[in-house]
Amino acid sequence: MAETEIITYREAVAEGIAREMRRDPTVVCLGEDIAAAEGVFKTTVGLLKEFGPRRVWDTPISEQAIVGAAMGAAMTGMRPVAEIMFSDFFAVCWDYVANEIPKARYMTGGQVTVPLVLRTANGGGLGFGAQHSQAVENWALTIPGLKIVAPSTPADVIGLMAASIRSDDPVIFCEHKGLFASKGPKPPEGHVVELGKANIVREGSDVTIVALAATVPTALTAAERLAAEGVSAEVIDLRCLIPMDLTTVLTSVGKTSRLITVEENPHQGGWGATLVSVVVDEGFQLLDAPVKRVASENVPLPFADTLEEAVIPTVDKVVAAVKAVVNF
Amino acid sequence: MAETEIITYREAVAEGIAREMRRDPTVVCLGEDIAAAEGVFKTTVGLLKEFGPRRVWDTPISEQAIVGAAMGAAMTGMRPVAEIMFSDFFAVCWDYVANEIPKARYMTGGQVTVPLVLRTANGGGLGFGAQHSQAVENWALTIPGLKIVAPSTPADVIGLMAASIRSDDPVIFCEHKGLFASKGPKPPEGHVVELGKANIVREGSDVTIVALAATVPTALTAAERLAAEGVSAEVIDLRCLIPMDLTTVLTSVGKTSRLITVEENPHQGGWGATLVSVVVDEGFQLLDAPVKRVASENVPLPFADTLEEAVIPTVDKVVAAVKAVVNF
Amino acid sequence: MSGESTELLAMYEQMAVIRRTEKAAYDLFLAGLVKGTTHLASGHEAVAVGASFALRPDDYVFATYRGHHHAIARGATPEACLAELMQKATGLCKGKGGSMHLTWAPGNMLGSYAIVGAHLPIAVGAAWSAHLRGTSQVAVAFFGDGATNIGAFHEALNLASIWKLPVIFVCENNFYMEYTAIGSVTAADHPAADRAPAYRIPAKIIDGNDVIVVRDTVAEAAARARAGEGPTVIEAETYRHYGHSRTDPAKYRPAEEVERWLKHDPIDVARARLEALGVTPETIKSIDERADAIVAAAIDAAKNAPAADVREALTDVWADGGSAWRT
Amino acid sequence: MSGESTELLAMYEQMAVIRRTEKAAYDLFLAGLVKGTTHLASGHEAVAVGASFALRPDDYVFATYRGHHHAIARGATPEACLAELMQKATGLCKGKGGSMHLTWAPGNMLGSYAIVGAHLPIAVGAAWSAHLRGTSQVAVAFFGDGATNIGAFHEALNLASIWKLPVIFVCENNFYMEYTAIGSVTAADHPAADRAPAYRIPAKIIDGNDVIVVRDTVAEAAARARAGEGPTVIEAETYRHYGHSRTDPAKYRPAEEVERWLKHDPIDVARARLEALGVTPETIKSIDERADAIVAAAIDAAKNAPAADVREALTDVWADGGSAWRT
Ligand SMILES: Cc1ncc(C[n+]2csc(CCOP(=O)(O)OP(=O)(O)O)c2C)c(N)n1
Ligand SMILES: Cc1ncc(C[n+]2csc(CCOP(=O)(O)OP(=O)(O)O)c2C)c(N)n1
Ligand SMILES: [Mg+2]
Ligand SMILES: [Mg+2]
Repeated sequence: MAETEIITYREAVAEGIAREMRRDPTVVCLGEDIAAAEGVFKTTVGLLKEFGPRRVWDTPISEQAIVGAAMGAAMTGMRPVAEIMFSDFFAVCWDYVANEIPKARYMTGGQVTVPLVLRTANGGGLGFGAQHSQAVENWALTIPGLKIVAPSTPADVIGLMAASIRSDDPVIFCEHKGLFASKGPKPPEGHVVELGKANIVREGSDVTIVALAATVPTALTAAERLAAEGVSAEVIDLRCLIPMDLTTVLTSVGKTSRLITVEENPHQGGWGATLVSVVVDEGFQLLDAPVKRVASENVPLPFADTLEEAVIPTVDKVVAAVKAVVNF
Repeated sequence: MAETEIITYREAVAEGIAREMRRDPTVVCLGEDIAAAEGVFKTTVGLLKEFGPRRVWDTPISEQAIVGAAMGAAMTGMRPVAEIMFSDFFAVCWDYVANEIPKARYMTGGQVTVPLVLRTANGGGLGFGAQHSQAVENWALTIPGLKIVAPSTPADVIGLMAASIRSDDPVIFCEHKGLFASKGPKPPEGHVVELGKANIVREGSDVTIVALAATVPTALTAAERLAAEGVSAEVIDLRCLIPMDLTTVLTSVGKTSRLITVEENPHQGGWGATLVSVVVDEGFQLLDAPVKRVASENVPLPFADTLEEAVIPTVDKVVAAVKAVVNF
Repeated sequence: MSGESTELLAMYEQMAVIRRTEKAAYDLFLAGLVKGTTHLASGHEAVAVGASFALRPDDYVFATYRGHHHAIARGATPEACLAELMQKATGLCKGKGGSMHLTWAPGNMLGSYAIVGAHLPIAVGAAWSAHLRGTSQVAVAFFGDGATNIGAFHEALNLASIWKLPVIFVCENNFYMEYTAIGSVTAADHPAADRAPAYRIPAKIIDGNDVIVVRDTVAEAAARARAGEGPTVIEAETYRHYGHSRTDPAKYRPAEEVERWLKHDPIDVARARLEALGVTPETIKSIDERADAIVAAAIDAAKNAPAADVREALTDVWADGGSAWRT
Repeated sequence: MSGESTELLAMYEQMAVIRRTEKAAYDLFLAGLVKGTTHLASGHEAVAVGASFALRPDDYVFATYRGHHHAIARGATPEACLAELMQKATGLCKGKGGSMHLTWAPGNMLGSYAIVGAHLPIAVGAAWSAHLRGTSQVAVAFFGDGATNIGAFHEALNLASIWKLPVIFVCENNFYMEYTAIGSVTAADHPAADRAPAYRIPAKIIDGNDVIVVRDTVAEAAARARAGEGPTVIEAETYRHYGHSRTDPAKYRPAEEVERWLKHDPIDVARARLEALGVTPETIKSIDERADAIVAAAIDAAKNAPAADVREALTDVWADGGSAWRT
């Protein structure tokens, strides 16, 4: 049965794109090595074969041209899905992400829309070093006008990809490198996950743990360990940074009175900070303990596994943080 | 007398650079229109004349080359001071700011240092629209490995410029466009303000207001208005985002039990979020009320004055936020 | 009148309207009614108008912060442009864009971009889209000489060339960036045209102050583009009559050079051509007067229009019209 | 032996050491002892070694993520390189950089950069610094064919040219980016050399697999640079023996092409030249054996070295050695 078919997160990316390309002829893909080579992470497997070279385009190493062209196409009737191979490379086309795409609609008083998706392999944990391992969803968070999506399961990859491609707003779609090999059920055709709806992936009563992308499994493992020690953690998969589902978070904190965020971003400027700042404003009276953020250390990402592990969030760090607030 | 001489913030920039150029022959400047034209904001007046074309260089419109060249020079014995005309343009050279300059030392295990200053005209309030008005110190905050400086007075411009140019670490130096015309005492020769030392610009007991650059005068005006209504606000000029002087902030909150941040950054991903998240972790018990962030709205910056004012922090908004937490 | 005279007269009128609109913008800036900044295109009129007359209404145009002339040439009214500069609700962008971001989507004038060079790849994308949709539309990017030294220029030209896209890169070479001469920072005599061969793109250097030359050159490039032959670079030499922005007196330009260019005013060039075609001074005068009237009325209307609606500060971020960032 | 034979023999030895180090890296990767990723330079040895022999020890070298050969050519030991790949405390960068970021500051090999094209402006900056300090040092940026389509390439070449800086741009053209042929996405036959004229920079296309040709071409460019005559572009044609990275089998390359290039192995070319100069097969064999021994010892030493110190995770952000972000 379709419902029980298992698919990898990696395969889900290509599947999610393919489903939308079948539905909508204006969806086109472009990026480096995405067509003939089917993506360096094999996340575009089958697309060239199914849709041909007029819909799947290999580009030169010209990220500004890739993203700029996607923008121009989006303004004129297409729905481009552009790949930025590693999210670190957003830095070489940041002007488009920060200054052009998110501002075009506003600056023109609503005259133009920019319906595009910028997909990227995001995050660390694979020993790719400082320039190929960053989790940069927080860069995008500094820029009003972008929707920011970061799925944690194959089903969400497909459902959120559908919503992202159908969105008339620009979407930054972060595919986590550390999750590519992970598996899960393949959702049925037509599966769409609305942007801005967090997912309570585990219910609990003592503490709320908010996680995103690769930190979701980390948080879930921590929650299991904590359960064994009698601590009941509720785990929220935020799914999107923008729109940020603060209703779900505040409701959960209303129940647990304690909050932990688990972010791969560096602590300085990480997304959890924004979330926490809203909770301590609007939900101040709900809180019974300090709020802790388990984030990456404020250093570039080191190459060696042991060092990288010392820098990014781990199950141990989440468990320790939860214990600190639960025992407060 | 030197002590009572008055100088504009704009003049202080050139003065601060000139003082260091006199001290240290390895200090060189580069940027667009900085030499012969003396800067589009007139912040490099007199430099070409005093130091000549081997130390003050006009460049093409090539921000990647400007900042990349500054980095290469910094790695090889010089102390470049590069100008990025408007801070929005960091987006076109973001790779250098995010991926190269701040990571070089770490990735090489300490083999190289990158002592440079990237100066820029930052911030809004002047009706320059969405691509020339952003306060982007929070972009830099997402990147470990950068010191981030944003002075609010002419004396601090000079003192922090000295510390920045002498720093062996890379510094992002944000000169606020809205402050260029403001005036203050010219500090004596040799004036240096250590990086990472916040300044308590007004003492108070009811609430701590943390501000930066152009939001410092906003906060001070609000504090005056509040004083008239019997509310005693302590105003902290953070001066630097990195190093962030959390000792001063936490000490102040220990006294006032209430905290407000005033940021020009958009609320999503603004610097105040990081600061607040530390306070609600380490200073949770100090707080008697919700923490509020007066930040820019999460929209691009509009052109029209009235709209821009609706988007960025104002005295009214600060007063309202303070009242809300004081009356909590 | 011949067809050519009629068209030239229409171009002349548009140039006259632009010239007067720019003058109005300048005066209103001095009067404190236009705020922020402006980058006036007086002197550049022939580039916008000549190109516009060579294009189809559904072709795409992308301009820089110095883009008033392109907005008007593509059909935006002087009134809506001035209203935008004056922060009025009736402005082209409701007062949210300002001088640097004039946009007139009904004329497929898809924006004025204030980050130098940024719109070149965007125009390439519009051309790619036209190619994909099979519409035979063309995209034109107008940019300054200074933009030829930024990375986006390089990436855009290469991509346009390898994909053979229907895009025309029109450099308005006015010999200066802000206050610095382009020659002093560029390793090429003709910053755009001399680089085109590096991308296998044909290039022409033309008198950007002769509206007929501009029209014909753009028409030829558009024909190539529509025939699937790919991009063209046009370097149109021109000169700005005002300084770079606001009230810059442009002291960095040699007096002799300024004088020479003022003598080669695109409006004078067009007038001379009209006269050569036998159009009478009276006819031209009547056009001048009509332009005067149009712009005078535009100034009045813009002045009297309601101020930008402050509630608009929180609209138009998303396609749903709003700006909600949370749920 | 003649001076030329002696030097060629020394170059041969260095190439042999690099080849064996790359083989070791590959084997150790398969064995799970090298993690993350590697981009091996087998086949590119002549570019690094030829250039290095043409340069002064105080000249600056900047490389890409495919940079093992440049580190070794500038004096980093195979042991320190392999130790870095194996995440050892004795690694060139203490295990913090990895394969993509090999750096050997004592040899002024100032880094391997993993963002394509990023180091070109940085090398220009080092050359600017040399010029300012009056040291007559030269900076060399090695980069791939794929880097010629990114904006930083354009900006770097223009700046280097207008400031007449002592920088040499050496393109290691191996005809492929990752898995895509450079020709399919580049509007130039010779992606670096054909663009050089757009910046008024002289260019040479050379056999990058002939170490003597590389040495002589770089020597000439360095002499020009030191004489204040500015930058040079050198496009060195070469070929990688492995795939792009890790265990990529490089199936996208035609078998005939691979075969042709493997027959034009830079080590074979050097050996043939040595033999032509009268160097005996025995002498060459002894060099091969020495290279074997050096790399075997390096592998051993690297394997036995202590693992990277986890405390190093929080050092080296700031010049004071630490990573404190708050006061
Ligand atoms: C990336 C970037 N760098 C710098 C600027 C500031 N700036 C605005 S206009 C300008 C000069 C542009 O010159 P040119 O391209 O010749 O156009 P012109 O103004 O002459 O029409 C500069 C440097 C900018 N807007 N964007
Ligand atoms: C800006 C940027 N875009 C994409 C990549 C991913 N990437 C790494 S190597 C590579 C191919 C580079 O090809 P080339 O310059 O020819 O060098 P080679 O690997 O052949 O030595 C790509 C696309 C990158 N590292 N940086
Ligand atoms: Mg110009
Ligand atoms: Mg290559």
